[in-house]
This record gives sequence, C-alpha cells and structure tokens, in this order.
Amino acid sequence: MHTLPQQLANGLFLGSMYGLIAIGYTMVYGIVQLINFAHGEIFMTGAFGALAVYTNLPSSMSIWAALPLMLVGGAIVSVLIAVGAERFAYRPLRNAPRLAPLITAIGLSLALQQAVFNWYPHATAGKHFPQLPGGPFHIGSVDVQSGDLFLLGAAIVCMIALGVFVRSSRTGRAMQATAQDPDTAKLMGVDTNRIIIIAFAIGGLFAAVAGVAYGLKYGQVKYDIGFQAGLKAFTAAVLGGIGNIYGAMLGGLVLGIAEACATAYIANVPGMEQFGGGAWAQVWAFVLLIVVLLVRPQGLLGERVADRA
Amino acid sequence: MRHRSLLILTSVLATGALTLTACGSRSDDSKKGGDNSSGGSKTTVVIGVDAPLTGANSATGLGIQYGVQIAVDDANAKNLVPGVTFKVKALDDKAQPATGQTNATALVQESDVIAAVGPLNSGVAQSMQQVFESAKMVEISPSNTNPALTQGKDWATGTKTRPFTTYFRTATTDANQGNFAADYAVNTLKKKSAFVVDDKQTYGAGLAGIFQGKFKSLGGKIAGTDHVNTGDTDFSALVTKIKNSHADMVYYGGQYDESELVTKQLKAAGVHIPLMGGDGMYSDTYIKTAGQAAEGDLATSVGVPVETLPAAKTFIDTYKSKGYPGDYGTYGGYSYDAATAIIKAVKTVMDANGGKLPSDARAKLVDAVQKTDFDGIAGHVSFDQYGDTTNKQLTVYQVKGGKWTAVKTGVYNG
Amino acid sequence: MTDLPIAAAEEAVAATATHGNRRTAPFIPLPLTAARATTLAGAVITIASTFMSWTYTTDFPGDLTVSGYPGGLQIMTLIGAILTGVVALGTFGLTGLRWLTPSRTNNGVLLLALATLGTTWYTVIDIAAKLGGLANLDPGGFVAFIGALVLFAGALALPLDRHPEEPADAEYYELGRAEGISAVVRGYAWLREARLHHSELRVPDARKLNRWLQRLVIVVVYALGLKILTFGLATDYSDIFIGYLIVLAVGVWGLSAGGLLKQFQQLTQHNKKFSSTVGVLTAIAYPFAQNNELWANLGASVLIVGTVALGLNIVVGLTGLLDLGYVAFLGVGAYTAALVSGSPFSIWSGTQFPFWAAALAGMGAACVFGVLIGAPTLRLRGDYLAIVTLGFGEIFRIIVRNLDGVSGPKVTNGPNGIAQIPDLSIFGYNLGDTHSVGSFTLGRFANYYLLMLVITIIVVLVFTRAADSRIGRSWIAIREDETAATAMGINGFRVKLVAFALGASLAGLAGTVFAHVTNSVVPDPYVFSGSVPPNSAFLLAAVVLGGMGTVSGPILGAALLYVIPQKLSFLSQYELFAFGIALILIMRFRPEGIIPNRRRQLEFHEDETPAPGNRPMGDDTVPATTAGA
Amino acid sequence: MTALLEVEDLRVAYGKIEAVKGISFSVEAGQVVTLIGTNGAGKTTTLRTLSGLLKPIGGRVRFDGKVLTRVPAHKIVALGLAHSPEGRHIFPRLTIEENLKLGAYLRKDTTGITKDINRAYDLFPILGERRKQAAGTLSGGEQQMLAMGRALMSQPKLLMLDEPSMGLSPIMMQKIMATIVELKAQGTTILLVEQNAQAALSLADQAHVMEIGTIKLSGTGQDLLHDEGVRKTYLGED
Repeated sequence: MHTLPQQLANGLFLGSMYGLIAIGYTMVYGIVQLINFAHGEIFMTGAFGALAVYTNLPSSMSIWAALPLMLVGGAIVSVLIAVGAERFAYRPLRNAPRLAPLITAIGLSLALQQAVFNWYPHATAGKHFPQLPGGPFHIGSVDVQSGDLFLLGAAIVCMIALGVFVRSSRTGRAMQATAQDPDTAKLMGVDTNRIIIIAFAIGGLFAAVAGVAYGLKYGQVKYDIGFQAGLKAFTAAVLGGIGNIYGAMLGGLVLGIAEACATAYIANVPGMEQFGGGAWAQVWAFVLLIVVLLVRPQGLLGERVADRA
Repeated sequence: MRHRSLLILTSVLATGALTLTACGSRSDDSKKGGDNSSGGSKTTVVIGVDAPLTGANSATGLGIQYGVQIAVDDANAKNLVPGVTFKVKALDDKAQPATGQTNATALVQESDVIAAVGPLNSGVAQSMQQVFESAKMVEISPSNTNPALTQGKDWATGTKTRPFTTYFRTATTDANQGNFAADYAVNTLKKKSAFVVDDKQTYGAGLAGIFQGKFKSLGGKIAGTDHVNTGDTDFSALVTKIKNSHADMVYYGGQYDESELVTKQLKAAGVHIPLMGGDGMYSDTYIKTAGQAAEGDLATSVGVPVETLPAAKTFIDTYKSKGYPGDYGTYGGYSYDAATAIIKAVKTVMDANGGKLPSDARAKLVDAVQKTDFDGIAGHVSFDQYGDTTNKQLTVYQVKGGKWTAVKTGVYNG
Repeated sequence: MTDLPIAAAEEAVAATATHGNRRTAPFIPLPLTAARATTLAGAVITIASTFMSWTYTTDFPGDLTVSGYPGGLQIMTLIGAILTGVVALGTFGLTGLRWLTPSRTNNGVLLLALATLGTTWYTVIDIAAKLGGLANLDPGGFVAFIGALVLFAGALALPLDRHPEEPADAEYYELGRAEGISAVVRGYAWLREARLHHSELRVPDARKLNRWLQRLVIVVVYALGLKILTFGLATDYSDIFIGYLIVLAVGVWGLSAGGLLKQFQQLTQHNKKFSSTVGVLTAIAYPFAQNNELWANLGASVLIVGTVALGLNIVVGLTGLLDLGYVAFLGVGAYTAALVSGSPFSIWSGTQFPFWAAALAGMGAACVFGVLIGAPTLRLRGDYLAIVTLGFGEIFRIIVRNLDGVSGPKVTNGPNGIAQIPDLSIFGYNLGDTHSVGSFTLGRFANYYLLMLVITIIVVLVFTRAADSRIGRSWIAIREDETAATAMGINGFRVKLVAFALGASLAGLAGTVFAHVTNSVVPDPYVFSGSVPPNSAFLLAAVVLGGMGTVSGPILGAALLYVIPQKLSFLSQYELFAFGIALILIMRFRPEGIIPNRRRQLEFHEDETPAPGNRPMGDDTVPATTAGA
Repeated sequence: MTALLEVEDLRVAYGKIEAVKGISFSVEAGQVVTLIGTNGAGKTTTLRTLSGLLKPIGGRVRFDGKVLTRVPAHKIVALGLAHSPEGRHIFPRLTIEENLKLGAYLRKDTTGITKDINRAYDLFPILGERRKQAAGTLSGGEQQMLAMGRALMSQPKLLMLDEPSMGLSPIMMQKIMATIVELKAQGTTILLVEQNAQAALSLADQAHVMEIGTIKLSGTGQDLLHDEGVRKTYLGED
C-alpha cells in the first residue's frame, strides 16, 4: 500500500478539477433550480478559448507570460457563452415546466460541442495545449507535476475568493437571499435577474479556469472533453449536496479520490479481482453516488430539503 | 353554381394528379438521358462504401472513402475494365451498427451497386454481414480486425468456421499483429516484464489479449493488466500502478487518442519505459500530441513500409494533390486494394461472360473475389478460405527523432 | 430610479381598459374585393409559372428546364398554389368549396399562401445559390417568384384573425435601450401584431354528416396520409425534400387554421374504433405500398425508436420524471434477447427461446433494472433521478463492455458483442426470409416492420390503458403537484416506481426486436447523445418534440427526427449541431410539442392566457400562477 | 393633497381565475390602513401585486405620484414601498444581521445603515442579542420581528405588513401589535393585512373589508369595529 499517498494525490488533483466545474452546476442550481447541462461544454469552450489566445500569441512569449492572457481569453469565452445561454435560452423558459430548460440545455450542449468540432480548426482530434515547464516535484513519496500544482492552486484561490465574495459582499448576500427565497429577495430590492446572470458568469469563470488547468495538466484538449467532465462534475455537485459551493468542492475531491482508489485497489480485494482497474472506476464512482444518496439524500454538505421553506 | 364549382374542383384535382404522374415519367427520362450522354455504350458499375464519414471516427472513415475513390479513378483512367465506368457511392454509418445495416440495405437495393467496401468498425460489420450474405453481395472491409468475423466464434481454440461467404477483408486480424509484437518485444527488445493496457474496444482488447498470451508463452512476465475507457484522459492512477509494477514496457491495445496521453503521463511521472501498440497508434498525431514523451515508443503495422513500395507513394501523392479530406495513412491503402480487388473481379466475371456483365454478377463476383491474386499497394492481395487476407507482412516502427522509423519487417508465421 | 417608463405605462393600462387585443383586420389595407382578386391572381400566376421553365441547365435537382409540365420542386409550388387558390375560393364563399374552411377564417389562406411562398422562394433562391447567381433563372422562375409574392400579399390584405400580445401602442420593456432606434421598435411591434389567432375555432360539427360518409372521409384521409408519406420518402434530393417539408408543415398548419383538422378530429373521436382500425390498416399497408426493403428498414427503425419513446413518455410525459439514461433499458432488453437467441456468441449458445419467451425475458430484465435504479432514487427529488439515470445510462455501456471474461465475468462478450443473432421464426414463419403474400413480396425488413407494428400496438394499448386508469391519474397528479398528490393519499414512491418499471419494461420489449433486426448487439450505440438513434437525448427529444403525455406524439417525433436527417444529406457533419439548435428553438417556441397534450399546453402558455391582459411589467415578473404556488 | 398610495379598479388573476376583481382604495401619508377579510378574500394577492410580485390584468396603482403597473418588484422597493410578506419569509440560513442588511440592500449610506440596524435592535432587543445567529433558528414571533425590522431597513414611505400576527402566541401577538402602534406613533405609514380583525381595526385609521376579491365595506377603524355585520362575521360575536 506504499502507493497510497501517490494515489490520494492523483485523486486530489483530479477531484479539484471536478470541484471547479461543479461550482458552476451548484451555483446555478442553487439559485434557479436548473441543471445547466451545457456546463461541461462551457468548460470545454473555455479551454479552447485559452488555446486560441495562446495560438495567436508570438511563439517567443514564455508560457508564464502567456498564462494570464490565456486565462482571460478562456474566461471571456466561457462567461459570454454562459451568460448568453442564460439570457437567450434559459430565461424565456424560467416559468416553464422543468423539462423544457433541461432539453434546451441538452440542445445547447450538443450545439456547442459540434460547433467546436466543426469550426475550430482541426479540433476533431486532440489539440496540443501548452504545458507548464518544470517538475515533476517530489514531495515525500509523491510525484507532483507542475500542471497539478497550478490546478490545485487555482482551485484553492478560487474557492477562497468565492467564499469571501458570497459571505461578505453585498452581492454575495443578495445571492444567498435569492437562493433561499427569490420572491422575498425581490422585495428587498434585489434584481434577481442580475443575480442569476452573476451566478452563470461565476460558473463560467470557474469552468474556464478548470479548462485552462485541464489543458495544462493533460497537454491536449478535444471537442468532447466537456461531456465526461460535466458528468463527473455534476455527480460531484450532487454528492456534495447540490446548491452548496463547499459541497461541490468536497464532492469533487471525494469523487476524484474514489476513482483513483478504485482504479488502484479494488482489484486487491479478494473476490473482486475482476472488478478493479480503470475500466470499472466509473462504475464505482456511480455506486458511491448511489450509496451516498441512500444514506444521506441531501448530499454530504446539503441542507435538508425542508429547510428551504 | 354548385355544380360549376364542383367541376372546377374536380378539374383542378385531376390536373394535379396528371401533373404528378407526368413528372414521374420525366425524371426517369432525364436519368436515362444523363447516362446516355455521359457514357455512350458504357455500363456504369457502382462500388458502395460504408464508413463513418461524420463524427469522431470521420477522419479514418473518409480515408476509406477516398482510398476507394482513387482506386476507381485509376481504373477508369486506365480503362482497366473495358466498357465499364466505375462509380463510388459512399454512405455514412456514423459508426453505428443500425445505420450500417440501413446502409447495407440501401446498397443492396440499388441494382447498380455490385459490391461494397467497408465498414471501419467490427461492431458495425456484424450487423451488415447478414444483409450482404442474403443478397450474395461481396463486402470487403479494409479495417475490421476482429478474428470472429471471418473465423467464427471459436477461432481462438483453433476451430475455425467461416460464417459468411461474402465477407472478406484486406486488413489482417489482431492475431497476427499481437503475436508479432510480442515476438519482437521478447526476442529483439529483450523485455522481461510487460504491463498490458487496453481500451475495451474490439480492436484494442483483442490485440492486447493476443499480445499478452504470446508474451507469456515466450517466457515474459505480465507485470499487470488494466483497462481504460475511451474518452478517459486522466491516467494518473494507472500510471502509478504501472510505475509500481516495475514493468520494463507497456503494451497498449487501442487507438492513439488515449495512448498518446498514457505515454505522456507515464514519462512525466518519471517512468521511462517504452509503450508499444498496434496500427491504431501508428499515426503522426500520436507523435505530435505526445511530443518528446513518444520518443522510443513502438507500433506494429501491417504491410511493409510505404517508402519501399512505389505504388503506395503514388497513392499518397494522389491523395494529397487532390486535397481529399481524411486520414489516408491508416486504412487508405487497404481500401484502395479492396476496391481494386472488386474491379479486377468484375473484369474476371465479364471476361467469362463474353465481355458483358451477367445478370447474376453479384453472386459471380463472390467467387471471383475469392480467387483474387495481385500485388496491391499495401502488399500482396489474396484471400484464404475464411476471407482473410493472406498478406501477413508486418512492420515494427519506432519513434526516433520525432518520426516513425521502421525497425523490423517480417512475416508472422504461426 | 427616475427612468421608469411611467407615462407609457399609464397609456398601456388605459388602452387595455377600453378594448381587448383580438381583432380581425388586414395587415395590408386594401378593399376586400381587391384583396381577394389579388390573392386569386397570385394563385393563378403561380400555377401558370410551374408550367414554364425556371432555369436553363439541368444541373438543378429535378430538372426544371422543361416547359409544358411541372417537375421537381415545381410540383411543390403547384400543389401549394392550387391548395391556396381552392381554399381561398372556398373561404370567399364559393359554394361547393366552402367545406375547405369550415371556420371561415382567412388565416388558413394566409398560411397556405405562406407555404407556397416559402417553397417557391426557397426553390428560386436555391437555384440562384447553387448555380451561381440570378442569371440562371428563366423567366418562369421570376414569374413564380413574383406570383407567390402577389399571392402572399393578397392574403395579407384579407381580414385576418389576430391576437397581438400587446395593445397596438404598447411599449416594449424588453427592448430597453433599443428604444432609440424607432425602426427596431416598429419592426418588433409589427411582428407582435402579426400573431395570428385561431385557437378557439368555431366549426360546424362534422359529426352531423352521414355515418358512412364520415368513415369514407377517414379512409380517404389516412390513404392520403400514406401517399404523402411515401411521396416524401421517395424524393431523391434534399432540395426537393425541403420544399416538400415546407409545403407539408405550413400547409397542415394552414388547414388546421381553417378548421379542417378540428373537424377531422371530431370525426376520429366520433368513430374511435373505426379510425384506429383504419390507422392500423394503413400502417400495415405501408410495406405493401412500396416494394422497397430500404423503406421497410426505415419503417422498422422508426417503429422501434417510436415505441421506446412511447415507453419513455410514461416516465417523462405522464409522471414527470426525468430519465436521462433511458436507452440503457433498451440495451438490457436487447442483450437479454441476444443471450437467449441461440447466437453462437451467447454464453448460452445452446438456448434458443421462442420469441414470446425472449420478449418476456427482455421485459423482465429491463423491469428488474428499472426497479434497481428507481428504488433508491425515486424517494428523492426529481433532479437526483436525472443524475442517477444519466450515470446508469453511461455505466451500462461500460459494464457490458467489461463483462467479457477478462475484466469481468464472461456474460456479454465484451466489446465484440453478441453477433450472428438468428432471425426470428414465429409459427414457422421465418422473418429473415422473403415471403410472397398475394402479388406482394415481403422482405426481411418488411417482416420485422410488421412484427414491430404488433409490438407498437401493444405498447400503445398499454400506454392508453395505463394513462386512463387509476394509476395513470396518480401519475398525472404526481407530475402536477407531488405534495398535493401525496396529501391526497397517493403513495408517491410506489406510483413512481411502477411508472419507472413499466417504462423500462416497454423499452426492454422493443430491445428484444432491435437485437434481432440488427443481427447483433454491441455496447457502443447505448450512449447519451449521438447522431443516430437510439440514444437517450434522441429519445427524450422525440417525446418532447412530438408532445409529452400523448400517444401519437412520441411516435411522430421519433419519425420526424429519424427521417428528416436521413433526407437532408447535405447537413451531414452539421447534423448534430442542427439537432442541438433545433432542440433549443423548439423549446423556445413550441415547448408543448407538435401534438400538445391539452393540459400541458395550458401549463406552458399560461402566462399568455390572462385574456385581455397586457404584459405590464418586465420579464422578471412572475406570472401569478407560479408565484402563488 | 393626494394620497400616498392610490389603487384604482385593480384586477389580478391566477390563470383564468380572478382573485382580485377590481378594488379601489387609498392610503394617506401617516395613516394606518387595514384590509381585513377571510382566507382567500384576496388580501395577500393585493399586497403582492402592489409590491410587483404579481402582475395585474387591469387597473392602476399610483404610489407617491408614480404609476407602478409596469415597474419590476425590485424597483418598487426603491420608490419607498416595503413589503413584509405573509409567513414572514426571513432568509433562514443568513444571520439576523445579514437579514437586516439585506433589508437595506438598495441603500448605500453605510453609517445610516448601521444606525438603522441599531434602531431595529432597540425596537426588538431580542434581535440584538442574537444578531450572529442564523435567522432560521428564531421562534415564530422573533422571525416576525425580524421581518418587520428588515422591511423598515429600506426606510420606506409605506410599510405593508401581511398577517404579522399569524401563528403567534397571544403574548407574542400583543408584542407585535404594540410595535405597530409604536411605529404609527413614529409617523410610519402602514398598510396592514390582518385576520385578527379586532386588533387591526382598533389601531387603523381606515379599514376595508374584503370578500372574494372585492371590497365589501369601508370606513374608519372605529366605525367598522362597531359595525353589526363586521362584528358578526369577523369578530366572532353573535
């Protein structure tokens, strides 16, 4: 079991990416009770936005100088798409039965994925994404890549910033109010439409950061990375208690670590030899979700539904 | 008043109906006229193509379509079969069995279509075989590698039975490649312990299974096995496992989409052992994406290196100069050979029938294709009693200086 | 806070106080006679144009160079123009043709004129675009172009029943800053003005007709429907198919505006048994009407997908549960059938169940999985079911891929799937062989089409019976308001579980046929979204497009989603993109689907119902119903 | 002098069912006006429409010289119309202080806000003691105090209170009513909706009796308190 620290670290990095994406699901859900199914694709377009910026920068530029610009580029693309989707696709359906926006979201997700597939030059196969130099770093018995460090750092910074924003700012308070009771929030003078837009924008921003981190970590991006990542992040959001931002991050970490450990150790369990490894990791992640929902239906950090009154 | 308007209605409807029938006849007229004007007394024979032309696998699928197209163009230009103009009808199966079956039905329905090339995926082939068999129509796949398609379900135990007489393939089965790779790994590279990974697809799982068996029988040790899912990108858990297994090589059964990430993450974690794979990995994209990490990695591929075959070079030049989309590298050559086999068979059938296409040309073509024997651009083309290619030429390539370089060419026997 | 549009608001309120928004008036102010004359003249010119040559070269699909009789897309224009002309004559009061617009509204004429205009202009523009420039148009093309325009303009000048969303002088809150550009505001206002209104048609009761005449009408309409369907399938080119679609869709809309469809509905409802029998007979006639295996294959596929969509409709449409992994149940059924089919690749290759047993096994297995997935999650909120079913849909594929004896127990033969599934044989009738029935031949796919038809009928019966039963009412109650339903003593969990399990079983049943039709089962098709059915997104879209909670909706939706992409080959790689965009647009503009469930339609459009209401506030005002809930 | 709030022929519908069928009344500055009536009479619907949560299908609302009909809810607050909703609707997972701050959401004067928060704590000392506590943990009466305090935070010209005494113990109810009297004494204009007619009428300047969507009876609070019919129907006397 001396690989355990390494596997935990693997899961931690993977999980913080899930968590970053899950924030978008959970914030939007918390405020409008909408599963923004297209969020995975917003993550993907963020990565491609950053890549487009990088491709157009002079090749002599160092990756460290380019990185902030890439983040900005990815964020602009993701946020614009997220906000545009809210304004033009979801808002007209706000009072429709909940299936309507969900179908819209599925449509949007397909359209975004196919748009990149068809019109981003040569995006049909994996597109090369720049990687951070340096590494691997050895911390105890654990190897860490520089991309992983960026990912972890970004996740920590984003989480703290978001926590401070939601807790202490006036808008953050209005956001919580809208999530808890939108009608009454309006009575306080909160422009709930604006709050919803902000929630989508923050989700988009975090997805873009996750997109850039993804590119840096794996060195390539592809038009279809959004679906898998989105599914995992959505699972993470539910696992952590949908609507709760800390829950989203926790759910992401739990999921990432569970997958890493399932790949590595399930096969060592007597009688389970055939059910281990990468091929079954997703199945175990799913089983974990079911078990958590059975034991704690509101998710790890979720509030009891009754509290929402 | 009442009568008059009824009369109007009736006449209007009658006119409508008449015009409908009239136009029906016209479109037939124009079709015939078109054929006459373009071909004179020539007969048009259509070769169907079924491959994924859109979606994720489209690059490879388009390579099949245009491989056939070039073969047909060459045949028409050289007037290979006098009195016959060949045409291609390409249908998109989107890598879906049901769609492939619909396409097969469509091809069978069209009387001009004499035989078909395709599909790309073994899973799709399973749904098409029966349709072609019922219609006695030849189907040659340039890429299916699942041995069961030609040798029946018990091929592994040596009990081979051919399920469909109309199905042939110019690609070799996984069996040859996997064995050849294992032989090279043990005997040339002197590897002792391999970690085997596959992507749980027909091709990848088959290849990995055969490699594993052969590697063990040659005295190697399997340090571990694992399976991944297509579309996965994070292999860090797998890499840690490989690192911990102290294997001295990794064998990967699958496509470059995943293996390029595996090798990259492997080397980044400081595990500098070569990764070996099959022809699904033998692509420039692999090197481009994996970059420095690909150095020293190996891939087997069927046939001899392209540089040694002038015909293949011409093919690639034509493909590039015409600006066809898609990836000719993987199966373009086999597709060319498959189409050529059909064209040559058409000639045989016609020669036997006094220079004319017989009414049961499709059925006669099955025998003619079975007796195919010529040198194609990817090696010698002929089929054994199961419909498999007899071309067992294989080459091992290695990434050296950012390019695939042939390191061993040979024939696997046994 | 000084920028509130106070003055305009006052006016708006004043305006509503005095009069409602519905009116019957022309858009283009013309005397009635002139408008009628223009309409008829437009129809005549357009009809005449189709007998001329439209273009110089034969390169355009359908060959439009011939003078003397129409061809290709010209036929579409011709049909559109004749229909418009005849219906217009009827609406104008010509005895003998009046029955064509029972409601006496001119809206039908306008929409038919729109259909003609659409298909004609599409053709002309397509010619110019394909062949490079207007120079390729023959005079006939220009005549058609102008004739259709005259026709449409004439129809616009007729008194139309309209229901603008807002009073004429309303101010548009959502335009906000665009108010500076008066053209935008005027255009927007005009578009809102153009909202036709014919939802409350008053038509003479068709049930007063002679009973035998009623039945004759039903038979003729169904036969015509079959003819129209086969005609559309037989179109050779995407271009012609698009023209066909325009005429068909807008034309049917026009006829329904005229009230014909409503009368037909009255007839079918009055003769329920008879019309469903004729419907079934028409469906049986389909493979006989054409001797083409490709179409039979298409028909069988549509029926499979449609039946699965109908099963999903129980879960989604009736009970309101989100199932994003429904395709997995189809897969369970298909794999079960494959395992007991006697295929040499099955682990029980010796076992060959008769079809009825295989079908039951497939249903049973799917039902078990439905309960396994449903039981832990159906107690939770709906969204949790969505994620769990989505996850299940994904891992189903992974699991069957793994069960190959290498990475799991040997059950499904892993990625290679189970191939060489033998054809079904029912009472000695081998569905794989070609059979002669009278002077017709039925090929393999025609056989499967007929088998599938039987299954579809069974599923339709199950669906309607269930929907009308006590449990069906409980489902609808749960969908509408779970809390209230529970308070009324409905055991929400059990009722939902029954719906979920029943839906799963029906998908499993369709899966058993699916396995035999495609000869093999492999893991790959069972994905969430893809360009080809079956996949979960496609099934969901079929249900929603067709109309949730209805019987014919999902089947129609599946047929459209299946056939249209096949015919529009030029979309090829943009097909999925177009599918995505189409989903968004459908949800935006017709969320209740093509065949709306009446209750659902109210629900979707309730914010528009408060009758003489203006929309007084900004977007963010919650309609009374939701806010009060 | 024109009234602060003028409602003219207001009509509101839920789908096709009209809940308010053309009511008219007005509120003068400094007055306490009460709407009484049984459940479903349309009182709450009226208030929700005034504050912009529902859109009317007809009629006109004029507040402080401006027409409210097309104004979104969050801008109505800015005009000086505060609404303490039925069932209190405090934000349960925010602290008491955060709830109060949200009441002053549109205000930018930090010092003024702090002052007003302290004023609310003076008015309701129990809130001051628990200012860092999540509002969901308060008792029903305390939540009502918070809701009223929160509504006052926007410095409204008109305070609308919807059923402030609902579900409270008699002692708590008396406390709340005493607070309303105190607010009235401070000059706050109040539109009060109450089921407890006795208490409401005794402190109202003007009162209106609503029945199934219409105003049946109007008068001063004292008049109605002594009206035979009102006594029978709403005060439970025979």
